[in-house]
Amino acid sequence: MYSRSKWFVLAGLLVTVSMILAACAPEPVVETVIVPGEEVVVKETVIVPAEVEEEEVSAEGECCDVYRIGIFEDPVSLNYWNYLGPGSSVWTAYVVTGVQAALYGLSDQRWDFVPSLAKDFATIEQVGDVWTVTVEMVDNATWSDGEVIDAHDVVFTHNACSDLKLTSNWPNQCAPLGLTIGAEALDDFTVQYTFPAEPSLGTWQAGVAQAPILPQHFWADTVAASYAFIDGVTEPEADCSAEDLSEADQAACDTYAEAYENARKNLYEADPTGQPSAGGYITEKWELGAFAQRVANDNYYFAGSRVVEYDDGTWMLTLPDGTTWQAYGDATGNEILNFTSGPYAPNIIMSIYGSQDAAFLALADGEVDYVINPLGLARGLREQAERGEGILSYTNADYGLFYIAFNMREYPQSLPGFRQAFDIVIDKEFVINNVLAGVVFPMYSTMPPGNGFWHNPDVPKPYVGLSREERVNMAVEVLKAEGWSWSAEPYWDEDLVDVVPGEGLTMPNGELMHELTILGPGPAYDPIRATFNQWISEWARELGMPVKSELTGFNTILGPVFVDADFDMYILGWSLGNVAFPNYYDDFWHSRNDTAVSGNFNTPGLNSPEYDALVDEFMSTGDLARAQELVYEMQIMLADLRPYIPLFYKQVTDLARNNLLFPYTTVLGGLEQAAGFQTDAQPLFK
Amino acid sequence: MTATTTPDATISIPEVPLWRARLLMALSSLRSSWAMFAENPIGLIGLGVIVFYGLFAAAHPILMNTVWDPVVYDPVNGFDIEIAFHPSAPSMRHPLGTDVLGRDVLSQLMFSTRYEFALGMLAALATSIVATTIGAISAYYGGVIDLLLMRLADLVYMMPLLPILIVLGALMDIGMIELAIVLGLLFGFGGTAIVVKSQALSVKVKPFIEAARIAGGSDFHIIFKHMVPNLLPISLLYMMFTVNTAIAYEAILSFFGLTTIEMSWGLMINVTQVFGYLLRFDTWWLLFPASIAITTLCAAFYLVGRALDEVVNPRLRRR
Amino acid sequence: MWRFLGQRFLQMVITLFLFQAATYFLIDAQPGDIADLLTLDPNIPPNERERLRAELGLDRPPVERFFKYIGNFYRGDLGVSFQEYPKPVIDIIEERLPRTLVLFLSANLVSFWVGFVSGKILAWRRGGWIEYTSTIAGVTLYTVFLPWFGLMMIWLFAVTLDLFPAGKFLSPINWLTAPVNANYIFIRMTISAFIALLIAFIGTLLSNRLEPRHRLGARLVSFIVPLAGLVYYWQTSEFGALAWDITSHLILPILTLTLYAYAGTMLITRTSMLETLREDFIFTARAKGLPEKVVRDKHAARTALLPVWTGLIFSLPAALGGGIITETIFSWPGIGLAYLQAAVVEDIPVVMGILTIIGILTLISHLIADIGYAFLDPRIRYH
Amino acid sequence: MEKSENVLEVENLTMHYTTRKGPVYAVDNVHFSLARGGSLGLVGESGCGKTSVAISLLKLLPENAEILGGAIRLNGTDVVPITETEMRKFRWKNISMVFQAAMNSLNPVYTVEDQILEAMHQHIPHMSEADMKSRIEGLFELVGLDPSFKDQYPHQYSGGMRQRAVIAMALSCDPDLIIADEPTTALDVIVQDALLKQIKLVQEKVDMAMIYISHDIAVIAEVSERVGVMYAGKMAELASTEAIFHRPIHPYTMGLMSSFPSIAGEKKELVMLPGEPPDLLAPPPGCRFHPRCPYATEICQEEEPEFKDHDSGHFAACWHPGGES
Repeated sequence: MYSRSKWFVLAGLLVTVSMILAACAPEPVVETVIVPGEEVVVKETVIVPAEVEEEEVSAEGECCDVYRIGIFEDPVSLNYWNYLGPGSSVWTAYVVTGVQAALYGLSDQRWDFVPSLAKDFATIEQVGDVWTVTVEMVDNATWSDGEVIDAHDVVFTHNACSDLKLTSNWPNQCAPLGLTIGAEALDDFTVQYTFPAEPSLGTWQAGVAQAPILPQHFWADTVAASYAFIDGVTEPEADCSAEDLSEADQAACDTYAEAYENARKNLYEADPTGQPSAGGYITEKWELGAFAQRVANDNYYFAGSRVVEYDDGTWMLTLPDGTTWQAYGDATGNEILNFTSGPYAPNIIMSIYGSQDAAFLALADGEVDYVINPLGLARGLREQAERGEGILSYTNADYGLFYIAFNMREYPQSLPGFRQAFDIVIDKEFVINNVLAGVVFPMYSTMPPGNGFWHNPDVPKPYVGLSREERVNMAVEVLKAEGWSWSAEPYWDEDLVDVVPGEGLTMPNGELMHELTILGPGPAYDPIRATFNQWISEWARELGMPVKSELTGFNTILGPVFVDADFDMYILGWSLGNVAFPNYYDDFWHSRNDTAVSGNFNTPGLNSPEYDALVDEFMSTGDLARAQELVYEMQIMLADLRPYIPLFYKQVTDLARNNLLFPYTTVLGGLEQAAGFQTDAQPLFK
Repeated sequence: MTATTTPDATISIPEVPLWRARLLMALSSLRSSWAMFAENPIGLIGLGVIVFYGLFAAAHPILMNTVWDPVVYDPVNGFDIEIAFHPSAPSMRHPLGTDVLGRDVLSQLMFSTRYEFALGMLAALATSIVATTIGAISAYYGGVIDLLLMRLADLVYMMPLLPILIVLGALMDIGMIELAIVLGLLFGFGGTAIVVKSQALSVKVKPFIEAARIAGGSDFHIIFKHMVPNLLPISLLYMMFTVNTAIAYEAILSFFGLTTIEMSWGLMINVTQVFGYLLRFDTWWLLFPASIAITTLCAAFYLVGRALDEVVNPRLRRR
Repeated sequence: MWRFLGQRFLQMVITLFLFQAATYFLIDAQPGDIADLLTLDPNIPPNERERLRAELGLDRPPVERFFKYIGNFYRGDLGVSFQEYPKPVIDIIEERLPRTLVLFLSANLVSFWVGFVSGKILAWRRGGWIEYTSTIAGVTLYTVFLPWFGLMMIWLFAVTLDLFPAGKFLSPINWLTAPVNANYIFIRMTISAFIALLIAFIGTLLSNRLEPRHRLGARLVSFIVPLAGLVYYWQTSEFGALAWDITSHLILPILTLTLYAYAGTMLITRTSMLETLREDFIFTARAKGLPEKVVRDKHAARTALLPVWTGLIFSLPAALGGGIITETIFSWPGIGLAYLQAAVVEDIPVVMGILTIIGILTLISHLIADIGYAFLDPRIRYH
Repeated sequence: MEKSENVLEVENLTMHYTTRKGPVYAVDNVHFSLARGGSLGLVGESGCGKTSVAISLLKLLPENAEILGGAIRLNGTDVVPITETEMRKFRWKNISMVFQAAMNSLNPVYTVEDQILEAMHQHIPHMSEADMKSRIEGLFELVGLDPSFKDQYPHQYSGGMRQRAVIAMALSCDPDLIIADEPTTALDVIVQDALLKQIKLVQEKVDMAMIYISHDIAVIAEVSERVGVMYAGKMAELASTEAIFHRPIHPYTMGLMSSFPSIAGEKKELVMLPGEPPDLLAPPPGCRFHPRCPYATEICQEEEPEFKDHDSGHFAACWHPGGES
């Protein structure tokens, strides 16, 4: 007993002493540099290191020249087939990235469409009623095991994807928009694709051209085994999606579905141990729950190649043998990017931490060099890390959209005035700057401003800067014009300096307005959206609208919104994915994708023929400039139709130790979106 | 004297109404129980802490209506615009500082207290009702009913509580009422029912039960009028343990972000975590007050439970 | 004995079935399913969602699915994870279970031993402020908000004093060239520790047969020899460094859990001891002129052990559940962490699988409790 | 150690319990002695201090009890001032005890043999294990138990067997004195009788002194040579059994005698003692029996009577011995 009480005294003393120490610790000098980027608001915080001590930099990693990255979850699987199939997760992506090869890719930072293993842009020809795309490949690229990457690998992967009807993300790789696309190896290094319709941005550039290529010599047996499952299985004549099938038809459909299911499962389950890589690193080891180890690929085709970009848009690649490829400009103006490809570190360890807190604690301790953080860095962690020595923070705009959506199938959400009144009274700037202390940024267009190429800077922002009085008055006007009326109109009381809420609001159809609910994540899941939700319903109530916030779990929102399309309003956010080709304009607002009709993602049920026409053209055009115009137009149209009212976008802050040199740090969505954050980053070892 | 006056005569005897007799008896047994309880300083400490939190909770609405400006001090929507940076350290204006979203921590702490009490009491009440009913019925009828109910109790007792709550929290909206009911059912059907039943068995063989049966009382009447009141002490004891467990589970679920309670101690810590202040000990006021409140209130109920145990359970009484 | 075991086994199977049914339908009754979550990607067409649902068997009626599930369960198939499709749930459990078991068995053994010893000493010297403060301290530890307590431990021992790693169960840097994986080491560690414990236990039992004056020495030997053997085995093993790496990561979570669980054992022991001390045979033992220590340890504590033992065994599965918190705080990739992650994304097969495992462990520990009780208490014999 | 004639001499023994309401003098100035091989019965109402005397003799006092004064000489050694460790050597070796609730005085988790062995290991360490075991068998036979029962657990014994086992245990270290505190209370009459006979037999065989405590004067009469009557923590009367039964001096003893049916079957008027035993927290002044005493006079209320010899070894503390005024 005595010793125990002594222990408590000791602990108490320690607590006190360390609190005093913590309180007295000197804070390092923080300097914020604003880098003027292309449309992208980027703040780069550079910490002037206060005499970086030698041992600080070397930390533990010196022994093996290891580039140590912190992640939060295990990959689902190292099997690339599974990764693009049901096993997709961002964490898997980090661990398997580079395993696959591709004919084309996107340029660093600017996301331009550029060749990877293709020698040049492809030629597109119309032959009769089909279109062919012929791609010539480089002939000296090899897999990590020394085998050449050739056209047969390309065709093998494409066929496996389409023949086995691979699921999840695969269809976009071999059959975008449901097209049947053929692939054929004309010779060892020439591939020809056959399209049933004119290739568009969505089907070619953002689709098949960037499809992964996997090594035939490694996967041939597995894929052959999968083919065996569907050998001789023919598609039933009956329409399997029909409601009432005859017993025979049902059996046929089941057999058919089962055969393909088994074929796919065989592929997804296959053991990827030893699979060769085409990228800078090969995934060598995966200790579940602890770490994944990647080792440098000596046969990496782009090792030592130089990438240069100019501010006129030029992208230039020089391979180690001196071959140069250039596009999008004449190489005039300033170099905005110039780096040489790695891999630099012989090993990468991706250390798996159970939580953000643990990972950043490890970063502060020097246990890892960099923490991949797709979830966004919490404020407290950032502040803390910025105070730590030897840590740099990089802030970038996020490619995401947080919004409030209206169920336009229901009255009165279907009324434009109603939605406009909401748009008017929602004072995003107030919530963001005053309540949330600027942790997020107000958003006006459905395209995040960070995506410079597609973002339309001219989307009108008519309500910015209005006072609360002006907002209420304007909203009242708009509603009145549409036929709404009050028994007691809301008004601004000068003496109270507050709004006197309206009462007895009658809708244009003469009925009293009924209660509406705004579904949204609770403060436990996302305090920012919860705060917005509460403010919005408060403002709506000031107008006399009986609106209430329902803060609930994410899973509870899913059902009414994405399955039953039975809700009034909701607040959620999207992570938008494809930077180069924003096909979400089709998914989210095209009338054919109405959730209530097709179970797709047009949750508000927007049904506008004008808008549909724009989207259709956008999806089928192969002309980038035209596509940009269309997206500009769609943004303006959506700002007027208001199926969503965009609320805010976030910024991603990445933290890394200052012994890590990234090829570039300005990138939409954060550092982990930079293609080269593994291969091209240089850890500076002692 | 005529025959009609006879009944009046018997009634006119000044007799204490039954309820008053019961009340008096209850009071006197309460007094002696209290004397026994008061012998135990541990129980008194626990009770003191509970009373403190009770006052703490009661003070919140008073403060909100007098000293505190609701715009600044509202526990859920408040925001102190005067302070440039949140979370701000404890100051005269905010004795326990403000949280990441600029809300007063003390106000949140006080506001949550009443919910913790309500949750604990509700869960305890549910447990008590369920357990007493099940225990009494099982003991009274015996046989197949007893067997079925007790197997069921064993099964529920086997349920790993926290994992079940976590999966329920993940799958559905769990607010305070739902949590109280789930906990009440799981506790009530499980361990508590088993304990109450064993007590009920000893009550069942008491002569007054037999007397009531001979007098022709219905089963319902006997169970609820005669057995249940005698099971209340043990039930009350287990209520105390339910209260502390309920509060602890709420805190853990809220900490994982699995409840939809608008403000609670667990949620305060959850917000701290979401904003990345969990491992930052320089902003201790975001983590410590709520954690200490959970710990002390749970401990207090547990201490009272233990002290009551000594009152209710004669084996433990000191000589 | 065999007949008893047979009956118990049958009972256990039935109870397990009921338990599975209860949890299955409880979870099934909840809205939404994984297919909604998985397909929350505009790139995945809606018919894909239906297809996925069919592939995962979610389109069948619940009762049918349940019986299929039970059927598969007895064939050793717990289904495949939704989230890590098509990874079998049993594989996930196999990977995670050793880590959780190592953590919890060691924490529980240590806390049981420490709690029992300190509880009995407290009860022996009851009265006064020591009793009150230690009871209050014990209760506070017992009801402490575990996440906070874990953080305090991290802060004190990992951050401030920098004695132990703050989280995870190994340091990757030490494992880059390791020819084996961590579970291999875990299992070897568990087995070797178990053998050492067994030797110590048998040694203790044997030492009881010796003359009293030799007992203490024999007991010391029976503890030191296996311990030295254990150290020697790992010292000379090529995996010694790896085992040490894991051990150093084990210390902090074990310490936390031990302190947390210890209070419970301490409080039960104390109550049980106080009851036992009133028994007449304690008075007899004293009257026999036995030294106080013998009266306390041999007579009081041995008899007081009975309820404590039951308490320990019953608390094991609960500890496994409570492990969710510890594993989260310490980034310990065990069953608890897997469970929490699976529950949040509604990976029902994994949730069900882990619940079933917890159920089985509960049943087994009840059985062990009963058998152990029979050994501890001669009044109980199973026929 | 030279053996004195008396195995036990108790002089002015005073012991009290500290309670929150004040001290309770459970044993107050008690004085008696016991010759080697002799037997003494202590009798009195419950709460009169019989058991307190017993536990004082063994110095097995609860935490709140304390011996305030007097001497307890075991074989001539005063054990009152000695330490606990030294006292331990006396227990069982010199003075052993058979308890009130013998049913529960065996530990349920050890075999009976183990529990006897344990005491022997403690006190006669030089004896070999085999000798000990054969001694136990002998003791079992002595108390009328089948020796084959020795390695069974207490719960496998019947009540009477358990009591015999406890007696065997008490005899195991060959003590000079055994205190038997209500050893037969919980048993049925037939077993009681058999056991009493056995005890008497054993006592004669092994030649040891015995203190027999009971509220049942009939039992006492059967087994003891001398009888001490206790009242409210004090020894009221102490004399040979014969004298106590036929010539009681103290009015309390007189009352006590008449409240039990005579064994001899003589027709005597059964007189119940009026009143309640006194509250030991606030004992009445003077003679503690005076509020219930039919012969009480003024002096009884004021002054405490001396415990003195009235007739060659017939001690009593009374102002009005034999009811004389």
